[in-house]
Amino acid sequence: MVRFPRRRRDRSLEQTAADPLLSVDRLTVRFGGLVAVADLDLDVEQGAIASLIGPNGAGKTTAFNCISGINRPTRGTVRLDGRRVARPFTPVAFWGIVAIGLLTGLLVAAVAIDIDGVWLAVVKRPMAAGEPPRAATLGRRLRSYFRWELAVDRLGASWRVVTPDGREVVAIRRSREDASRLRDALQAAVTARRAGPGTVPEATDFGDAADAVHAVDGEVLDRLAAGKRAIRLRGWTALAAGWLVGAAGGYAVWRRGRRSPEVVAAAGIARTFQNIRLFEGMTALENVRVGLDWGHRGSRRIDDPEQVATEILAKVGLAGEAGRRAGELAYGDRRRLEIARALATRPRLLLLDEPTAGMNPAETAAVAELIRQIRDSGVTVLLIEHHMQTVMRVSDRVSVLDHGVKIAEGTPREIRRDERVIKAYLGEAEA
Amino acid sequence: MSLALPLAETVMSLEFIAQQVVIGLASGSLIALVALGYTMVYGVVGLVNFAHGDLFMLGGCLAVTLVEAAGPPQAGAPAAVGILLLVVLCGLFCGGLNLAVDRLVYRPLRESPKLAPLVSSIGVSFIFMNLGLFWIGPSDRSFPSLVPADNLLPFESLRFSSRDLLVVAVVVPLMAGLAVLVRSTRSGKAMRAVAQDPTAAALVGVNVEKVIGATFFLGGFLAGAASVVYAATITTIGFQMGFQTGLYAFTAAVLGGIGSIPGAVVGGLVIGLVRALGGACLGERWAGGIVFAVLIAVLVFRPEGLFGRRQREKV
Amino acid sequence: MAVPHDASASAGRRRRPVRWELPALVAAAVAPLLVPPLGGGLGGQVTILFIYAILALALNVMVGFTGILHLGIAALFGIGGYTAAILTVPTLPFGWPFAAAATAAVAVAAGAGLLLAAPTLRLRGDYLAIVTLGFGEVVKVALRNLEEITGGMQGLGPVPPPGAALEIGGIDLGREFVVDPRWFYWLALAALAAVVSGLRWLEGSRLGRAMAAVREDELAAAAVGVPVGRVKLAAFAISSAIAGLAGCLYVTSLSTTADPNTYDFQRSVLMLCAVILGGLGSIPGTLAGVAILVGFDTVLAPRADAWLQQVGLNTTGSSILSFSGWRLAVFGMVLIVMMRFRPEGLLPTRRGAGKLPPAAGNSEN
Amino acid sequence: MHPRTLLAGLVLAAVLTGCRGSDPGLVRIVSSLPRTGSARQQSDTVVRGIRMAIEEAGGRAGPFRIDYLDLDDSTAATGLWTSEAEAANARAALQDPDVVAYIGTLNSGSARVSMPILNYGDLLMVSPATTAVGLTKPDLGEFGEPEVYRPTGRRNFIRVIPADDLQGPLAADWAAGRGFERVFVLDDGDAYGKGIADLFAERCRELGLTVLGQDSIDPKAQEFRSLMATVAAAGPDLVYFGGTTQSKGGQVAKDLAATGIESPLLVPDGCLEPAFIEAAGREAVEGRCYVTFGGIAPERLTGRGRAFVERYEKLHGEPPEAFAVYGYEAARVAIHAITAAGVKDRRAITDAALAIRDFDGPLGRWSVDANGDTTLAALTVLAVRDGRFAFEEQLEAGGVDPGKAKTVVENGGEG
Repeated sequence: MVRFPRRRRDRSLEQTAADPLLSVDRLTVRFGGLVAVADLDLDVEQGAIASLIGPNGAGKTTAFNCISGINRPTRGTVRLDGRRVARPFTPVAFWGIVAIGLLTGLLVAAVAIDIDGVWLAVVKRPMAAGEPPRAATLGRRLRSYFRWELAVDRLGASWRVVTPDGREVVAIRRSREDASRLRDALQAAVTARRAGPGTVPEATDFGDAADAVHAVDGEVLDRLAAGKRAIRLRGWTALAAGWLVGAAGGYAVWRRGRRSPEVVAAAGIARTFQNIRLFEGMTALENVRVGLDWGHRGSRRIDDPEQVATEILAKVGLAGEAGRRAGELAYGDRRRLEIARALATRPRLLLLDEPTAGMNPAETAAVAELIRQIRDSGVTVLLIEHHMQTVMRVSDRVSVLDHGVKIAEGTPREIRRDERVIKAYLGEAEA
Repeated sequence: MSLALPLAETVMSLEFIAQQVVIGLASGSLIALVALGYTMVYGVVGLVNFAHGDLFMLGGCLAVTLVEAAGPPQAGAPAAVGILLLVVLCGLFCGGLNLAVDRLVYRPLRESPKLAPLVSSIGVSFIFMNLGLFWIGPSDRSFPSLVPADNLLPFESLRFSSRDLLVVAVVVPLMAGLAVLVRSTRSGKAMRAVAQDPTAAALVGVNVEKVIGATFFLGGFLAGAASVVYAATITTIGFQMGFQTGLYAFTAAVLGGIGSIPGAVVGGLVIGLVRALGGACLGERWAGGIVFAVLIAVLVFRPEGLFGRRQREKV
Repeated sequence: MAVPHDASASAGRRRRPVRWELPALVAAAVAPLLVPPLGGGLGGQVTILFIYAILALALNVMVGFTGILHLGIAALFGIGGYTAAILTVPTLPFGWPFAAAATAAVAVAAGAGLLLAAPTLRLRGDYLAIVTLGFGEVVKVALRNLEEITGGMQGLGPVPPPGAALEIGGIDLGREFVVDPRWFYWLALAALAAVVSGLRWLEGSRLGRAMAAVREDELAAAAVGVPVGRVKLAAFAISSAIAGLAGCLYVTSLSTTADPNTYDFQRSVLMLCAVILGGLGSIPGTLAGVAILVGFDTVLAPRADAWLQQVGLNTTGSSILSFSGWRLAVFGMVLIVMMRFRPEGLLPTRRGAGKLPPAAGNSEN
Repeated sequence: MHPRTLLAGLVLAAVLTGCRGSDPGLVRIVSSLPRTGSARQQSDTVVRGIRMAIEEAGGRAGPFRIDYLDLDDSTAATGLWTSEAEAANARAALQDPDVVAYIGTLNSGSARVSMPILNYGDLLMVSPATTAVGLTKPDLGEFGEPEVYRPTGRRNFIRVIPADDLQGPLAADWAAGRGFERVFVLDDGDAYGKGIADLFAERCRELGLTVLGQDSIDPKAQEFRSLMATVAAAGPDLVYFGGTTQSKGGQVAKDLAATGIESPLLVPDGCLEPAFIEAAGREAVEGRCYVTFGGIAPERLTGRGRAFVERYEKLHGEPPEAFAVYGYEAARVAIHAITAAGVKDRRAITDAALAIRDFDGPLGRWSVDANGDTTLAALTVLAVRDGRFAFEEQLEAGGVDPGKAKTVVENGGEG
């Protein structure tokens, strides 16, 4: 017998043998008006084989889907080892969401402050003026943009005094010197406007550009003066709004993945599916490798994963099929491969959804034996099964579901005798 | 230069906003008409019919060909009759084409993975585009102005032209008719049943393939009708116009909740408004970008759309 | 089924020495020395072919490896190209050397890919496809509208050739790259070879298996602990990085970014056609798909059209009588016919996994 | 394996597509123009002009036979030029040792692609239609232009059509002359369209006209009603659109009319083709649309030009469109340069072309200036009447604008 790769034994395993490994508390699932599962309480002891039975549509698979994170329950909790199975809101998640918000905010702000204009002011204008921007001058130019200081741009043969984003032309001059002089004078006028109405400089302060400054409409000067506040307001508002939207979006996405199957799998719960879901295009060995690679991510690295994967395949009796594509395997082999893949994740709890469905008696018996072996290797098993003989033979405890409600729970022997169970289920099943 | 400052003041004016709203609603209701085709087909077969926008384009091609064949338009009542006739003819043409494509291309793929028909529909879209290219040539074609662009309102700065009226006159009855059809008739009920659960519908005796065919036909008919209205109001047809219209319409359908008919209508109107107002505020060229920003935001916060149901995978 | 399925044999198979890559690489590398036209106009076209092959491989990481229908790959191609152009054109102050600009292009494209992926991680397959498409449109609009940065409709140019102003042994390398197309041919070939070997490695790696698992069954993959979101992010990053590399090579070989419409939906779909025709997930298939489709589009059709006009069959230049007039229909037919009759493509992967994923399997519940 | 077969096939295809050896008695002139789509009408007349020039020269230039190759820089699917095709054409021309002259392109954007490539090979490039200022004129285009198109530092580009620094401002002069006061400027964001619109707007401001606003359209959008509402709100008495038929010039005209804007529309020569009227619909432009053209209208040509027009009409049964004579002139320049150089050497031929002075052509007597531009400076304004472009007015740079004219003359004087 190949030794099955066991997960590191942690303290909780030994000290809390009495506490249930899995405890489901008041689990309720509604689909629209239909109540699929109602107030289900379910405990599975460490090292046991528990079974969930019930007629078709009783809500067994829905309960499974909730435990394994595929469906979100309407209400109720699922605990593994007394801890809720959900991605904790770690500092990493927090800062990630903050960062996403910041990134979104920056993007929105880039649109709002007109990143194109910033580029013009910071990169292209100095380039055209023959002073290629350097890191040292970058900050200064940015500040000047946010102060909404006028600039001089060339277009065609003329020089223009423009807003820093180059979008509004205040004046046009034939030579660069003229334009620069006018810019300085206009800037002084604008700054004075900003300071308040009483501080308008004397016309003479503008020197020979005085006429030109006075030719500029007062309204225009006011608008230019207000530009500084406007651009800052726009920038900060956009940053804040973008941050809010981005962070909210990041949180929404994070929340949606909070109890996703991968989180559950990483916590140590593996499952199989009623309608087999293998990676059909990949070989049997690769199927198992995926489980080994990613399952239960807390554990140590495996030295020779290829070897371990082969051993797991051998354990379920698929040693000879390692190189075959999963889609080509015989039906029974496919079921067993799914179990092997689940086992490869080194789970603490294995959920098996009708593992013997469609099998002949010999195969069924072999699977029952396999389930016991799995239990013996230290993995707790929760089983959904229709084949009563198997259930009664392997289970330590059985819970019975009918119309989403748990109607009975106990040892196989107790269940066999339970009136309600017989009425609801066993009677017709064994008839 | 996205916005020279003198315009900033005009943007503020109420009339200007009202004008943009009128434009947005007019183009939005056209988008809604096309979006209905997406949403109905998606509701029934779960296919994002990529070729829908180009089907719309082919409708426009037929309209321009028919009008040119019919000769110069006359004013007044004959124009209205002509447009009605065009709506019906182009609708039938697009509906029939859509149905034929479904039978030829999508039907054999019903059992395939869901992306297979989607990829096929991209293929159909390209073939349609090529057809359009051969049909009307690579450059834009002018559609004779059947409806005058005169202002029906007594204002200077707020225009509601006969063309806008045409949009209302065609879109509203069509949508009302569709609503009645889906709510109250036998085939409408069958359609809704198939959208709910095709297997169950088949079990209770609904001819699923027939319903799917009818859906494709109806969706196509609406696209054809929309194309005539589009041609008469915008008066330009180009072989690449289907792509963008299709994208807007799809966005509208997703926004409203794909599969939901009222959703598509509301989505279309919202997209039209967002496009017009957003374009007016941030500059015409950003209008397309704004629409997709809306799409992403909807998908992040409410993937099922405004009116949609949450989709659940069967495990 | 009499094939021996011994596990170690299967394990060994992945590490087997490359079978066709090396001879093909050698043949392609010496071809310009033996075939004169490759030193002429054809050489330039084959170079473009190599670059598109890199782009198609990038798309293959998404559609083929991970099963995400990505309809906006051209946008990432464009982002890579524009980044490289901004950093190298003489009209801007940066003037980075080619290698540095290429690295930056790859990094920026990867970042953009992550930005696209972040909000879409948990979307259904068909929605995701539309979002990628929308992303492509937004990028195109942005490239067009950020006129100061991207040059608007005129694009950025002229992008200097690799090794501009670099003289080795008296040879002006920049001039050589422009005058003799073989230099670029070899550069693109080397990049292609590097991408192919990188993807080969990825295929057999832990991440590669996770991508395959996500493609096969997203839900089952999640149920065995594959962090689907992160795997998708990785796929987006890798794919975008490769697309960025292709974009950088493209603008450098063209000497301009061309106008933003170069990076539109049609380019994305052309790449998708190539990948689907060749076989989803299959590297040789993708290369064959590009050779056939892009070869038709950029090499064969223009020549055939010129020939038709010369022999007087199509004197009026009617598009119905020209091959390139039919290109859209050809792409469309390829998609439809392949989906219907051979979804695994011409050269399917050995895994035979070249089908589309069962769509949309997903975690939106 | 398949890929190897493929490779073999590729190699075979390469061999078949053929490598011709160089022939010492032959020179080849290539043209690179959009030969599909709506620009085909324009490029057809250019190609006819080129063919006529070669024919007139008896198919010979000095000691060489002339072979002419008509390359396409557009794709059929969109009917627009593509960088990929233009770069491929330039490379192919460079690689073919027989090619000594490259006539093209129709669009300024595509010239930007091929100019730096051809410059490396010193191959003479003569443009019949590109008018963007940055291609040749220092200090008028973007930063770094035009040096960036001359990586070797040598010149190889000549154009026979006046640049936009003539067309844009002169159009503004015309508008001022007609008494327009409030203009709204639109453009398509392209090198050509935005460039000319900026120049137009600048000159308008200089002349004291009010520029109410300036906005770029999205040439991929289908309609501009929302934008036109903005324009209407501004209340202009003239709308200028810097763009081409291919960048939705027709739709702009149409939406303008549909929004009830009464003011006329002024467009540059990119819209000077019947396709523009077709796209706009006659009623939208009839009598209210003016087109400027940086050259001389065919019906106003005299002397050699008259002869060309007549011969063209005889050969092709229709009057030439505006660009035909420029194609003709471009080919004549190439043939003249080859003859003057007398050797099959690209540098020598290029230098011969750059040295052209007092060239007697159909457009008049002109020289190549220091930048490679023509010294001709005429602007024709046409109006749409009866669904056709009808001559409206001809402006000479000197007459209207002393400032501008001085610049032009200075440039010319240097050469």
